[in-house]
Amino acid sequence: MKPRYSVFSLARNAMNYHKDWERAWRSPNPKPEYDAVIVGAGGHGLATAYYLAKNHQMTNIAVVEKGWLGGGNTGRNTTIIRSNYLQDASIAIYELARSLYENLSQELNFNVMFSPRGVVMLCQTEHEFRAFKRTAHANRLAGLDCRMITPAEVKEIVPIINDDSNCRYPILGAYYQPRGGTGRHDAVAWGYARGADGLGVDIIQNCEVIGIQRDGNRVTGLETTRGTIRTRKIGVVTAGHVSTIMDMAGQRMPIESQCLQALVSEPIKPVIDCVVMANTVHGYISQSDKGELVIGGGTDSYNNYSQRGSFPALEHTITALVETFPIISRLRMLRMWGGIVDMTGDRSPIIGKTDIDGLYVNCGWGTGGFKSIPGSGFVFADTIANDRPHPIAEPFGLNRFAEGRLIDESVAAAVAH
Amino acid sequence: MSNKPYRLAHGGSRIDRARKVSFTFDGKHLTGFAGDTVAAAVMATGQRVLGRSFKYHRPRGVVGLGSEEMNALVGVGDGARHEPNLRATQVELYDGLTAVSQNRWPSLDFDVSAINNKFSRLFPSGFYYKTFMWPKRFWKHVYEPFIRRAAGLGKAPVGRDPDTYEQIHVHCDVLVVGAGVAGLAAAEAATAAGARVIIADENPLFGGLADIAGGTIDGRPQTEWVKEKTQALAEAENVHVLSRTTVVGHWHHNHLMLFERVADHDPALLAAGTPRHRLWKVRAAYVILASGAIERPIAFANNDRPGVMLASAARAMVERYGVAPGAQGVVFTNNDDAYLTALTLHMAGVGIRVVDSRARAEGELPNAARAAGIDIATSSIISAVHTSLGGLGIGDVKVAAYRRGQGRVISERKVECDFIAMSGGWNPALHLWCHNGGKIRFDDALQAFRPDRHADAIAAVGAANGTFELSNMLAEAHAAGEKAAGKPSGRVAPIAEQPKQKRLEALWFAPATGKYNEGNKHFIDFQNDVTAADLELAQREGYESVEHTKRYTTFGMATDQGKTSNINGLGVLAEATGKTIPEIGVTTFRPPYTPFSFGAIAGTLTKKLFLPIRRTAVYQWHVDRGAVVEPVGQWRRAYTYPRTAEDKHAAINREILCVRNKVGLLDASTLGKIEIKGPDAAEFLDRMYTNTFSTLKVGRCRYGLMLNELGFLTDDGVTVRLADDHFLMHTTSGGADRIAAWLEEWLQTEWPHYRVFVTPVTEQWSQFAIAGPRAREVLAKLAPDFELSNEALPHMTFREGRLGPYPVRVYRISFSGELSYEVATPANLGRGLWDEIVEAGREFGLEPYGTEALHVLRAEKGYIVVGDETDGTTTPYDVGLDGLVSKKKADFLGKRSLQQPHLKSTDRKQLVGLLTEDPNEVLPDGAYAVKEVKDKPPMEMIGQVTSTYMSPTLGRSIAMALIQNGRARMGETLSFPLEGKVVRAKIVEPVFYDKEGAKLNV
Amino acid sequence: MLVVKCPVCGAEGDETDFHAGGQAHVRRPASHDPANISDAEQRDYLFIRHNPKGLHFERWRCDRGCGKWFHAARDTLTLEFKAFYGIAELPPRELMEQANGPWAEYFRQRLAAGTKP
Amino acid sequence: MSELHVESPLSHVAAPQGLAIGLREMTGRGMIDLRGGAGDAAFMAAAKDVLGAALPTQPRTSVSWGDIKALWLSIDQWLILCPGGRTAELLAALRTALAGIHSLAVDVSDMRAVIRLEGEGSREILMKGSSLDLIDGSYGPGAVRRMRFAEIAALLHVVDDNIFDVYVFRSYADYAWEFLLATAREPAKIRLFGRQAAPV
Ligand SMILES: Cc1cc2nc3c(=O)[nH]c(=O)nc-3n(C[C@H](O)[C@H](O)[C@H](O)COP(=O)(O)OP(=O)(O)OC[C@H]3O[C@@H](n4cnc5c(N)ncnc54)[C@H](O)[C@@H]3O)c2cc1C
Ligand SMILES: NC(=O)c1ccc[n+]([C@@H]2O[C@H](COP(=O)([O-])OP(=O)(O)OC[C@H]3O[C@@H](n4cnc5c(N)ncnc54)[C@H](O)[C@@H]3O)[C@@H](O)[C@H]2O)c1
Ligand SMILES: Cc1cc2nc3c(=O)[nH]c(=O)nc-3n(C[C@H](O)[C@H](O)[C@H](O)COP(=O)(O)O)c2cc1C
Ligand SMILES: [Zn+2]
Repeated sequence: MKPRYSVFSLARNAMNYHKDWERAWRSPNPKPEYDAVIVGAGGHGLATAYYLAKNHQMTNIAVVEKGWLGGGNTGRNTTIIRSNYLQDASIAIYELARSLYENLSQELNFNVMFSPRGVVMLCQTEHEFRAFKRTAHANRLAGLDCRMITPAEVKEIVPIINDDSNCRYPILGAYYQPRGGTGRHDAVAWGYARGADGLGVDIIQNCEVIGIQRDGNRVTGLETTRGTIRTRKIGVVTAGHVSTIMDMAGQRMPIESQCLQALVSEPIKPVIDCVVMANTVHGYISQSDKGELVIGGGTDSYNNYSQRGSFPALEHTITALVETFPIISRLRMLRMWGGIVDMTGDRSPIIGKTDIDGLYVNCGWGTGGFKSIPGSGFVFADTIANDRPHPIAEPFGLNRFAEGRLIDESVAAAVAH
Repeated sequence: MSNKPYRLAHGGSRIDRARKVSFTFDGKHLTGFAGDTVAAAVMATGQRVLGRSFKYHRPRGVVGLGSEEMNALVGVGDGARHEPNLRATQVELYDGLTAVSQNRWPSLDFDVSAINNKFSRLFPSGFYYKTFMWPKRFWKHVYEPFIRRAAGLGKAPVGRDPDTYEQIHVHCDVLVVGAGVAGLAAAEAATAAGARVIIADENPLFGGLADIAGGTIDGRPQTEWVKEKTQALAEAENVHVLSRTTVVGHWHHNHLMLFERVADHDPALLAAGTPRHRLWKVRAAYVILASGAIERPIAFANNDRPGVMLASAARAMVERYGVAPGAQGVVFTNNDDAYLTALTLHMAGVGIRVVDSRARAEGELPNAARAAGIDIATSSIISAVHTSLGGLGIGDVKVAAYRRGQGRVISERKVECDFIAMSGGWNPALHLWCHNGGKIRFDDALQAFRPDRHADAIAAVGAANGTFELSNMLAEAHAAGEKAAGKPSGRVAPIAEQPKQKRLEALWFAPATGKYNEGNKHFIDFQNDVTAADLELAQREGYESVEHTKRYTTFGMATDQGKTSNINGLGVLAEATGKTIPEIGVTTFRPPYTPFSFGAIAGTLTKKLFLPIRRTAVYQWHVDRGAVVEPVGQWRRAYTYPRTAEDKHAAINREILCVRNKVGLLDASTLGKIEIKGPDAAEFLDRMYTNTFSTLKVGRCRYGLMLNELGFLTDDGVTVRLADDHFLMHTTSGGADRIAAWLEEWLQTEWPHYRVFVTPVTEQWSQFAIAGPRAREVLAKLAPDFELSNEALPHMTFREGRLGPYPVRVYRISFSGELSYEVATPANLGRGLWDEIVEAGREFGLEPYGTEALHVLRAEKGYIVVGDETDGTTTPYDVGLDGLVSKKKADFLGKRSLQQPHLKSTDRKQLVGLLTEDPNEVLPDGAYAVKEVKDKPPMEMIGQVTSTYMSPTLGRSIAMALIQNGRARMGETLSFPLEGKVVRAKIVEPVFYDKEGAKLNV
Repeated sequence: MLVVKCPVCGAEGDETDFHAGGQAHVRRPASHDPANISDAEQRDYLFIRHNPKGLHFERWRCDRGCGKWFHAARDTLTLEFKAFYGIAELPPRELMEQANGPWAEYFRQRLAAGTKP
Repeated sequence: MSELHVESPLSHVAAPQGLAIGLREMTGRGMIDLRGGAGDAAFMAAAKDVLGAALPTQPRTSVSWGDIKALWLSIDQWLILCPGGRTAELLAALRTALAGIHSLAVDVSDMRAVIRLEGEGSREILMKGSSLDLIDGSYGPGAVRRMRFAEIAALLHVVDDNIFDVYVFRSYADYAWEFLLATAREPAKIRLFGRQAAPV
């Protein structure tokens, strides 16, 4: 177990000029064999490892990561957390995740800065309005705390919004989740890493998986850039890189990897105190605790592993947001970047077993899986430990594509952030 | 603040002493000269502090020369024209300019939050991850609001930006980034070789550092050479020169963004209507990166005090603006170049001495300094800085003996001074090189990264390439210009003379008086207050990857994006870990090079140009008639036409009853129309639609359903057979373009052997529905040249002819359940015909009706709307249209998917009608029925309302819904729990009006 | 932003003048033997996609130009286009030989089946 | 019933003021969308017979003779321009001549608005909305190109050196017009690659 972080430990260490802090996680060499290996130290992989150790007492396990932990999409997303999806299966997993976020800082003893400042999803067309009304009914009956709000309420929550009723896309109202919000993306990865490490999990960075070993239809180990690791359970959680790894095992995937971009403005004093999503015009915005506006939009339309997107995608978003929040016209873009997102055929994730024994997969979170990290790790750990899908994971199995049992959230006119 | 005037009596190549300019800084009225920057003009008054740092709110002065400035950030302009976070070193002075300092309260010189500095020991990097966790709700309600208020830099403007922005796309053979001597030489060569060249520089004047670099080119002072070359480029017909223009990013396939500040420096231009900023989207066949180099600070204790500047900035203050950084200064360096600063200041009459970390300083410049009588201390560093004026200035420093690699101070002495000009060497500005994946390598002689390989057609020259010797630089630039143009220029490379410089020595960290890190701060990232100790702490805590260190400490994440801090940070990390700098690695360079406005990114596409609104030919009539308009895709359609003192509901009811009892007129021009012709047209349509069109007779219409390959409904509409091999397809308004593209895609990619042409003609036609029992009478009055009787033109038929002088196509089709004709006429005639119909209909009680009445009318008839009754997961079976799905055809789009297990499953949601128990209760849109009503959620949902209206025809509410296994539950009563009540409704057939369709066939 | 070149009309332009249409050479089983398609085959056709890091083959449309569909070979890591070729064609032979993973397998089969490019 | 009332897409806009170039709507133009195979000899011959000259087969070009122009749109598509009064006659002749030949000829005269830009600097203004390289020499008189313009699809026809016709679908006419008004303002004029003041 790790020494606890607190204001007292801070004060104590300050006396000593912070020379005695312990490492947040070790830097172990891979052992020859583990009971299970998680591939990919993003939020989902680290959370899986944490819950495997914590809930299922599987501590002889490792997470292998080709780069630095948390450096994938977990380290480059716009951190929106909400659970007001339309389909029952989605509500179940995103709300599990959101409720775990509520206590995550305390659970991990690491401040992940979960900030339920509210998510406002604008209705800018009649169609969108209707779709959100439907979602609102569904969410209310599912027990979520969400509601439709009027344009006047939107203006009160987001004073900088363009409330001109003659503009191109006037605000007709919004769908509001008061306990949605944001979290500190890096801290989620670091908190789970520190938590898992404290429970004995080996987190092995700079260790890329380059092959999957099989004996018939069962996995027996991994080849990595740091040697071979034997194991009979492999959980692949590598987001945009999942196809290339599954190809190594001969498991074909319904995934395409595309670049999703985001950007931040220069920091300014607070102007927006919640998350606003404008799905019709493809833009969403929030303001971080440091003061930058954090902005995201849609993906480029072609496959891309370069982590660099095209300018027009972001331009489209900025144009929309300048119209929706006119004051940003005179603010400036500080930095833009891209992440490789894993898009499935129905834009919903895949969690569960594969055609190969001992090979499990958790991917397809695409543009919206930061919010689900705790819930996904929780149910995926259970799935791996018991070799059968957790009930909340079950609808998200790979078999749904052959059955036509799609979980299509786009029907609610929502983008999946 | 000192009252000393710092404006020198002479010098200042950029200022015009004859033209005084007044401006305000923090409300104080100040005067500068034309040509000044805000930084120069403020410094000339003796004011040192221009800003406060992000975290500790330490007072900060000007450090840099231009865009690399990280401390002196100001907000400029008022109200809706305010712009925060500008670098004072880049803001050009104009009359009436208002600048304010940022991130301080109540004032710049006295900032309450500076208390953070006192407690800084409690705030090492990442401290917030370790605390603020108890009590739990305090994060949202206490800690976070506090942090948010304290953070941020400048303030956002208020109100809508009154200025305009625009963009332009330009292709060129060669884009030269930077107009220093290297850029100019490259551009000259490329231009002479005949290439189409763009050369851009972020500064108002070309020349880069030439004016503060000394030496000659082709026998003339650098500045004269620069003037001549710039002049020639500006006059050439194959060159476009752009000043005040930053190349902000480099993307795939040599696509670059150039951010031009057209009018920021001159309000008169804005007033005349010039765009404020212009974004140039340049596609360059070849890019020459001549972006120069950025001087780096040295990490010594309290190196952030106001009065500590970069040596190049101190030199430029004197040379360009005639402003002395102080009265008595110390140049602290590890290289020869900074001696130029010592010489310049010395010549300007400012007291100066040099502290050089190297054991020997024997290049031409140090020797010249010695000869000029300047005191030089070699093997020395600055080990302490003592402040004066309550921390707002420097009083004295300690100079300590030093040997490379030495970790602590052994002997030191005090030296009085009021400023420090530091130089830790120069870093090539290779940001753009790296934006699109260029590789870099570490150069031991420069102790800096320099460009290495690049997959794109791009070359770096001059200081940007790590070439600092002037003649080499010019030769390299000249050659690159010719190579980029692909032709010889017929000219020779310029030849230069400049004092030779000796090698610098790495100096990443200067030891300090007293124990390291115990009270001293060696700043690496000034703006974000990241110190060397913070970087080391991150390493100790396991944040080993440089990317972890960056994120944990926020080093390199400020508004300067690490321009001056990056390499220094790597140097410190290398020394702390025993690794080399290349082993530590660099963090990722990302666009933009310097921040640029969102206004420029939106360009012209704001307000009514944001996204197009599509109008039909009759649009103005609807507006004049007071219609409430509704967006349908990009179209604007009339929703309803309220009369004075009538609300929307009353208007809609009136319109519906008018159609049911008399006759109504609808502008249906937005419906998609596609002509499809060819020998295989019928077979092709059989593939596209679920039902069969090859059996349709010429002159007749048929309603068709279209699925996507997943088996879900995507469109519907009526198709007419114009001739044996010729069809006209109608699509939904929203589907017009999508379906046309869809048809083309299948034709071209899957069935290229089909001989079919597809031509979308939506916009050629205005199309109006005349619907209601008296529709035929209205049409008859319009003098058709064809027969109108039910026999001659029965339901679902088509006729081409004339109404009076108007050529028309008439389709007898109905979406309202009433006798109805859709009349199409060429769009330029649309408004004319519409007016004629309105006129002719007057005596029959004809009124226009909008889209909402249309929707109610069709719902009364149980007709689906794709997008209302369907949601992208709905099959034709789900909505009860089994009859329209051919069982005979071997294949049509979506057919096979309909057999996937889940699409065949028996408990799918099916379309039903609903009648509420209380006829006045209208179920809300999207309300869900539950299996069993419970006291509180969750409740199991079994389906949802898809359309719901108060039907004036029936005098009660009606609804359609998709309900699990609904068709088998006819007569069952369902519960819809709403907020505060449960509405109960009976399942019925979804056709509420004229079930037999008698009204259609009259 | 990518520069795309339409092999049909020769027009070259920014990616915004074109439309990216996903993976190339997807076989639609229902066009061939609609009566005998397994659920798994239908799934593969609808959802399973080659998603290589590196050389990839895809469909594009000259959306704002001549309106025709065509094929392109592109590296998904560097984003360089390697070839543009007709909608009814196979890529140049050397590219088929360079392909990796599922693409290599696909082209091996296509070539073995004697399908002329 | 009274006379035919004709309204072009931009009949309601006022003559523009303060622009760097000439800008106006062109009306009364007949347009026929003609589909057929460029490789289909019978089709090409029949079209030539009716129109009086061969359809252009070189991508992005046009041919013009008398009061008729044929603009290349695709390998199997042309836009035939003629005086409005001749459209019906020409269309009928085409249909007769093309009977039995796989083809499609449709009157699309009302489908598009035509906006003319005239004067030096017109190219620069077009470049504010389109990413084409309009100054590389391949857009001389007669050149035709479909393109993305601002947020919409457009067809560009270079009529003469500094005369351009931009065709947009009629529902977008107001949008295109407004965009041109905004970008063609005199103070926003750019003289690309011309003589400039030197930043020294
Ligand atoms: C710009 C952007 C904005 C977003 N905004 C939001 C948002 O607002 N809200 C939201 O909920 N979601 C958002 N998302 C989505 C979210 O970031 C992701 O769904 C989520 O982070 C995925 O986490 P992960 O752990 O599955 O993947 P990642 O964090 O990507 O982790 C995968 C890891 O696998 C590693 N890996 C890959 N290949 C190998 C190999 N061969 N061997 C070993 N390791 C390997 C990678 O290096 C990486 O670290 C956004 C994404 C992006 C890109
Ligand atoms: N020997 C040395 O140590 C040393 C050190 C520094 C400077 N110098 C002198 O510096 C000069 C170097 O010449 P140079 O031409 O290579 O560099 P330069 O610094 O003179 O010119 C580069 C120009 O590019 C501009 N620029 C940089 N990035 C830009 C961008 N993204 N967009 C637009 N503009 C951008 C800069 O503001 C600058 O004006 C010579 O005069 C040389 O004598 C020498
Ligand atoms: C929520 C969020 C806020 C960010 N804020 C900043 C910031 O203030 N300054 C900055 O330089 N980068 C910021 N970044 C961007 C990161 O520097 C970085 O670009 C991003 O994590 C992607 O990594 P990469 O650029 O190294 O590939 C932020 C990123 C995220 C996800
Ligand atoms: Zn083309």
